[in-house]
Amino acid sequence: MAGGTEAVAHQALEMTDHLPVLQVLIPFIAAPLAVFLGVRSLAWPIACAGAIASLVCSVVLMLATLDGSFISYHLGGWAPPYGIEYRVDAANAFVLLLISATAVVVMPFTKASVDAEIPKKDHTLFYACFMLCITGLLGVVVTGDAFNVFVFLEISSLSAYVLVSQGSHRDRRALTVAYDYLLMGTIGATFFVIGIGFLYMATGTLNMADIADRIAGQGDNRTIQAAFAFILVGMGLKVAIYPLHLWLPGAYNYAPSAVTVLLAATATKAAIYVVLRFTFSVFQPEFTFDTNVLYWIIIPFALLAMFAASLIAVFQTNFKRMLAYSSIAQIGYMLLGIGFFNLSGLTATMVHLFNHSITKAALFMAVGALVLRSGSTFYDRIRGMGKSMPLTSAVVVIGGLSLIGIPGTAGFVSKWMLVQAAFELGWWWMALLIVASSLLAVIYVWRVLEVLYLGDTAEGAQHKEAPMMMAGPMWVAALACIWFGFDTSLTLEASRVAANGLLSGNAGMAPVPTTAAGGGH
Amino acid sequence: MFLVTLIALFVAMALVLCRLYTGPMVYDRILAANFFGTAAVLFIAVLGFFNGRPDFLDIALLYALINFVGTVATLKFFRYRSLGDARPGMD
Amino acid sequence: MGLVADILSWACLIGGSFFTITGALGIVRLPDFWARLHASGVAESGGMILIILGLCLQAGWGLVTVKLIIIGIFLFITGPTSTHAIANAALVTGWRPKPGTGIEQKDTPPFYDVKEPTVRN
Amino acid sequence: MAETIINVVLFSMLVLTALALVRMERLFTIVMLAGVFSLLAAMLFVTLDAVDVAFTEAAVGAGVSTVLYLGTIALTARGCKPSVRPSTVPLLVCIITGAVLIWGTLDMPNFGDAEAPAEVHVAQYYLTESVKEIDVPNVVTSILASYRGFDTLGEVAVIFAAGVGVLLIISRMPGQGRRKDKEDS
Amino acid sequence: MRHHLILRVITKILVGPIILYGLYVQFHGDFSPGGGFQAGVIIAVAFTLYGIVFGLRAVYAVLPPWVVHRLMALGLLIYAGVGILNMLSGYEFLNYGAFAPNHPSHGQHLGILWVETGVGITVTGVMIAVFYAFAGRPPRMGDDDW
Amino acid sequence: MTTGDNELMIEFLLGHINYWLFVVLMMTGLYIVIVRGNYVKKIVGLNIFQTAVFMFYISIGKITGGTAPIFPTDSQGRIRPDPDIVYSNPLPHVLILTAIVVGIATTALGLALIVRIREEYNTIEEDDVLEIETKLAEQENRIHGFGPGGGA
Repeated sequence: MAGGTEAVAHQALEMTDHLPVLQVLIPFIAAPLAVFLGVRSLAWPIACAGAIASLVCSVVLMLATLDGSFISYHLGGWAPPYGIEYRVDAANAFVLLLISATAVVVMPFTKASVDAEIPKKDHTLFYACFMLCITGLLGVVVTGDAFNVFVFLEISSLSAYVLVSQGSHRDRRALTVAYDYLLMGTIGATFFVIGIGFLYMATGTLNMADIADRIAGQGDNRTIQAAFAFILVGMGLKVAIYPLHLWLPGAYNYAPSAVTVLLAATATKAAIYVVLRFTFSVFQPEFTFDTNVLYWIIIPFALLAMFAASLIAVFQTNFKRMLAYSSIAQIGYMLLGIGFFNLSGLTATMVHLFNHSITKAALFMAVGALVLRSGSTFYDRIRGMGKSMPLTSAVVVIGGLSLIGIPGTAGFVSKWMLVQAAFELGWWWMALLIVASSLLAVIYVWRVLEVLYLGDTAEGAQHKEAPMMMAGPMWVAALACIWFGFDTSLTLEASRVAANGLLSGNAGMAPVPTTAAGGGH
Repeated sequence: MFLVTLIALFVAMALVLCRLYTGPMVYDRILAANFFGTAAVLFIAVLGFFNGRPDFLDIALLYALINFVGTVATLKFFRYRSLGDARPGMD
Repeated sequence: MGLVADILSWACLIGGSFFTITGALGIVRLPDFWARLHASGVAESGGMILIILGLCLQAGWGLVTVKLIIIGIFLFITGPTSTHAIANAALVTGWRPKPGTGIEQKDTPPFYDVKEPTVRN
Repeated sequence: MAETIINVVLFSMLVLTALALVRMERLFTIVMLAGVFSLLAAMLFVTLDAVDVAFTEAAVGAGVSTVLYLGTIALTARGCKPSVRPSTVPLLVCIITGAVLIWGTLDMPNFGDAEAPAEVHVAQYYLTESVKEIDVPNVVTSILASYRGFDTLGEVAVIFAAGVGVLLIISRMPGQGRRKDKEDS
Repeated sequence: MRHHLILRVITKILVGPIILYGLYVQFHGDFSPGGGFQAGVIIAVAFTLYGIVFGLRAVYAVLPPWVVHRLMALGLLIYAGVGILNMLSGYEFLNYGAFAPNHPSHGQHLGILWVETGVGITVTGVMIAVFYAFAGRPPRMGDDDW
Repeated sequence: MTTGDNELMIEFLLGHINYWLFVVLMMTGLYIVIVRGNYVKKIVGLNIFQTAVFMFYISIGKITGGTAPIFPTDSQGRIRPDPDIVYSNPLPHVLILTAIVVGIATTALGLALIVRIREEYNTIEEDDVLEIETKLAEQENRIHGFGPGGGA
């Protein structure tokens, strides 16, 4: 066993063995370091350095896990299930890459938007919170311990509440939406904790792989089923599954632009990853209970989200709020992929996780630039800005097309996968529904484009193009949308490996790691 | 014997809770809460002996401390309407 | 030690329990705030000291007794201080015990929960 | 048996306090009852052998929270409006959630069962091996700081995040705060 | 609280012992209930008491806000720093065995001590900072709201 | 039903009544959170909800006849294990210590937000705030055109 007597003959670890923990640790340390130094001009460089280092780690991890193997890291040197384990397989590595890459891309944008929206005095603390939020999301994704998920989820959620409330410098409603977000997020987290308590009661362990092992032997156990329900609802609150989405539009709308970008691109994605992980790796529906239950619970909610949220988005007059509702709708697609419960469906979910993330990052950054120049995101305030801000508006066009799923953009790839998955099941009507909801997307995207390009410029408006610090990251994200629309090898490959790992249930979380970085255990 | 004391403390706590629920004056409630705190300290102390692990008296000590600070904070709250510096003209 | 200490400690514990219950009864049954204050003050100190003393006798010499004594001293200081603080706060906000009747009177009771018609925010 | 009685009595007090809380309208009373609630909870933790948790709950629930609540009330308002909203839907939500929870408890092992899965697997390892591996009498400390030390690091980060957050939200003086204050007095 | 002579005297008497008790809880946590978090709260409570009775200005003189902010971060850095030290000597993050390779349980003791110190410092800092933030804000309630 | 069944039933009831009482407490807390319009009271309800969950966790770890998981030591501070003593499960205690800390962090943040809300809206009642926000949204709708879901 770990520690104890064998530690005398401890085999020294290389720095590369520490990658899973460094991934989380570097941005983690950036936060207190910035506060401790207390120098305002250093806060952003520190945060930037943390994000970049984290990205490097995640790229290496992704490359290491693309062959379907996984890396296990024993924190504190205690072998799981006694200690906390970090376990990286293709699925987490993919989401890790997504989060850290988004963090790096939005960093310059954050600098520009924070300078404009947050009082100077608060910058150090703001960046500390920003880094804590990213740390929490990375920690949620990388860990293989059920309770550790809760702890890091709360790190990211608490800092997210604070970050959202910082929108109060522009609009006081940021405070009440932050409060609602806090209330619902905490209820969700508490539900999640109840679920983990039930799981612990039934299995006596907290390590996910170990739980999966022990659940498989239990068969029909009401405690485990209740645990699944609570974890699903708790996470559903964080994901903003349609009827539980109430916090999301307000939070996205009133948060500072940089925060909206971060939340939209990463926070819900990490939560969806947790749902995936628990549904497939921990509970393994085919062992625990009838998979039909999944069909009948998840698919209706997914469809509801796709149509209801899209419909609401169509009628919005506020660009940012429209995008928020569209996010809820897109979460519906991801859920649909989970509900299909086959390889293509899960691959579609994973790809859409990535594609939607970059699409929304580009769009929300564009919104941030529009806010910077026009002061508001209402359609009548941004009318005609396609002429004065061509770069930004072009990003909106690309992002919008990707949102609809026009061939040649990233959004097309994931929707195509989803339709394919539907056909594999023989549900051609489902494919029709997917196309139908995409038509709704056409409408709401068209409304924005119409306003931007065809409307007259608002009277007296003297708009300049967005500053480079904003336009640069925006274009990186927009080009990524196009790039991943044509070159699908990386995303599809990674997603397929990830989905395979998830679907193979117990095999994906086998107790014996292939590449152990745990010393001589 | 410890059980008798525990029961007595329980009865006392229950009675005090009645006062806490009914009021009527705010100060009645503070008084009841304060008394309840003291009873809780004694309860923990006696419970340690009852269970044969009397070395957990730290908790009782902490209760006593917290109870005192809580009461002082309450006093300050009512007397000066703020936990920080008293407002000018209030002293 | 032995039997004598045991008997003494039991006596202390029973006495302490008696005082505590009496105080609690007083808090519930006495007619007005100042009388309740009195009941609580007496019971808090008297009951507390006796129970702690009884426990000390049970524990014999050691760290436990030292801790008990510390708790006793602490409660002995803070209990009356708290009572004083409460009384003072009540007095300062305008409550006065009326001599003779034992029932306080004030035209506009500021802190009644039940009688206040509307709660403003 | 005595333990069961103590548990049940503490429970009934807890439930009574919670129910009393539902209908209270003066914030100060609510805060005080919340303090009493956590004091009772802490006593229950002691009877359930969780002394460390009792210690923390007393410090946090009865101490820190009370001071924070008082600070908030001093800055906001003293009472709350009686609720006028319909309470059927919330009641229904609560009842459904509670029903699922109770349904889930039906397959649980009995309270205090030493053979329950929760007691025999990982926990048993901690109780038997921590003497050798860590050699600290308080098993809770050894798990907290070493076996699950990373959770504790996360916990400290949460607290740090809360500190940073509170500073971000309310440490800056509101523009006209001081001036208005002078007008008041 | 200029008029509360009794409270002022009692507070002056008690603050020292409370901090002492906090340190006891901090460093005796291996043997009895308690540890960094509880100790941090107790020490913060001592300062809170002092602040409540003597006013914020008095407690600022003892512990200025900027020191408190540094404390918040310092504790976290100490905790993470322990883990990084372990990493640098070729062990896993937070494997305290690295402190005494030949006698792991000694290393564990040392590690737990430092880690708990970190927790205590951060918690003290945060609790005091939060108290400062709440108490330092001028109340904006009119008198008729009372 | 035989007497054996009856005994089992009673054992089952006694063994589960604890859990059910926790559920009652949890739901009381949740009810306060959902139904009450006062922001501070919502936070209090949230605390009760969480505390009830903590109690549930701790009760998972309790073993009948067990004692707190702290080993006895001799005068030198060395551990003297006693095989006769049964210790309760320490793991839920650790988890709940963490959860309590998370709970107080959330409470502090929520209260700070309430202070700011009161400064901006001059009320801490959700209904009043909603009213103000509905007015704001209507105003915006008048200026910028209609959008459903606007406001809150």
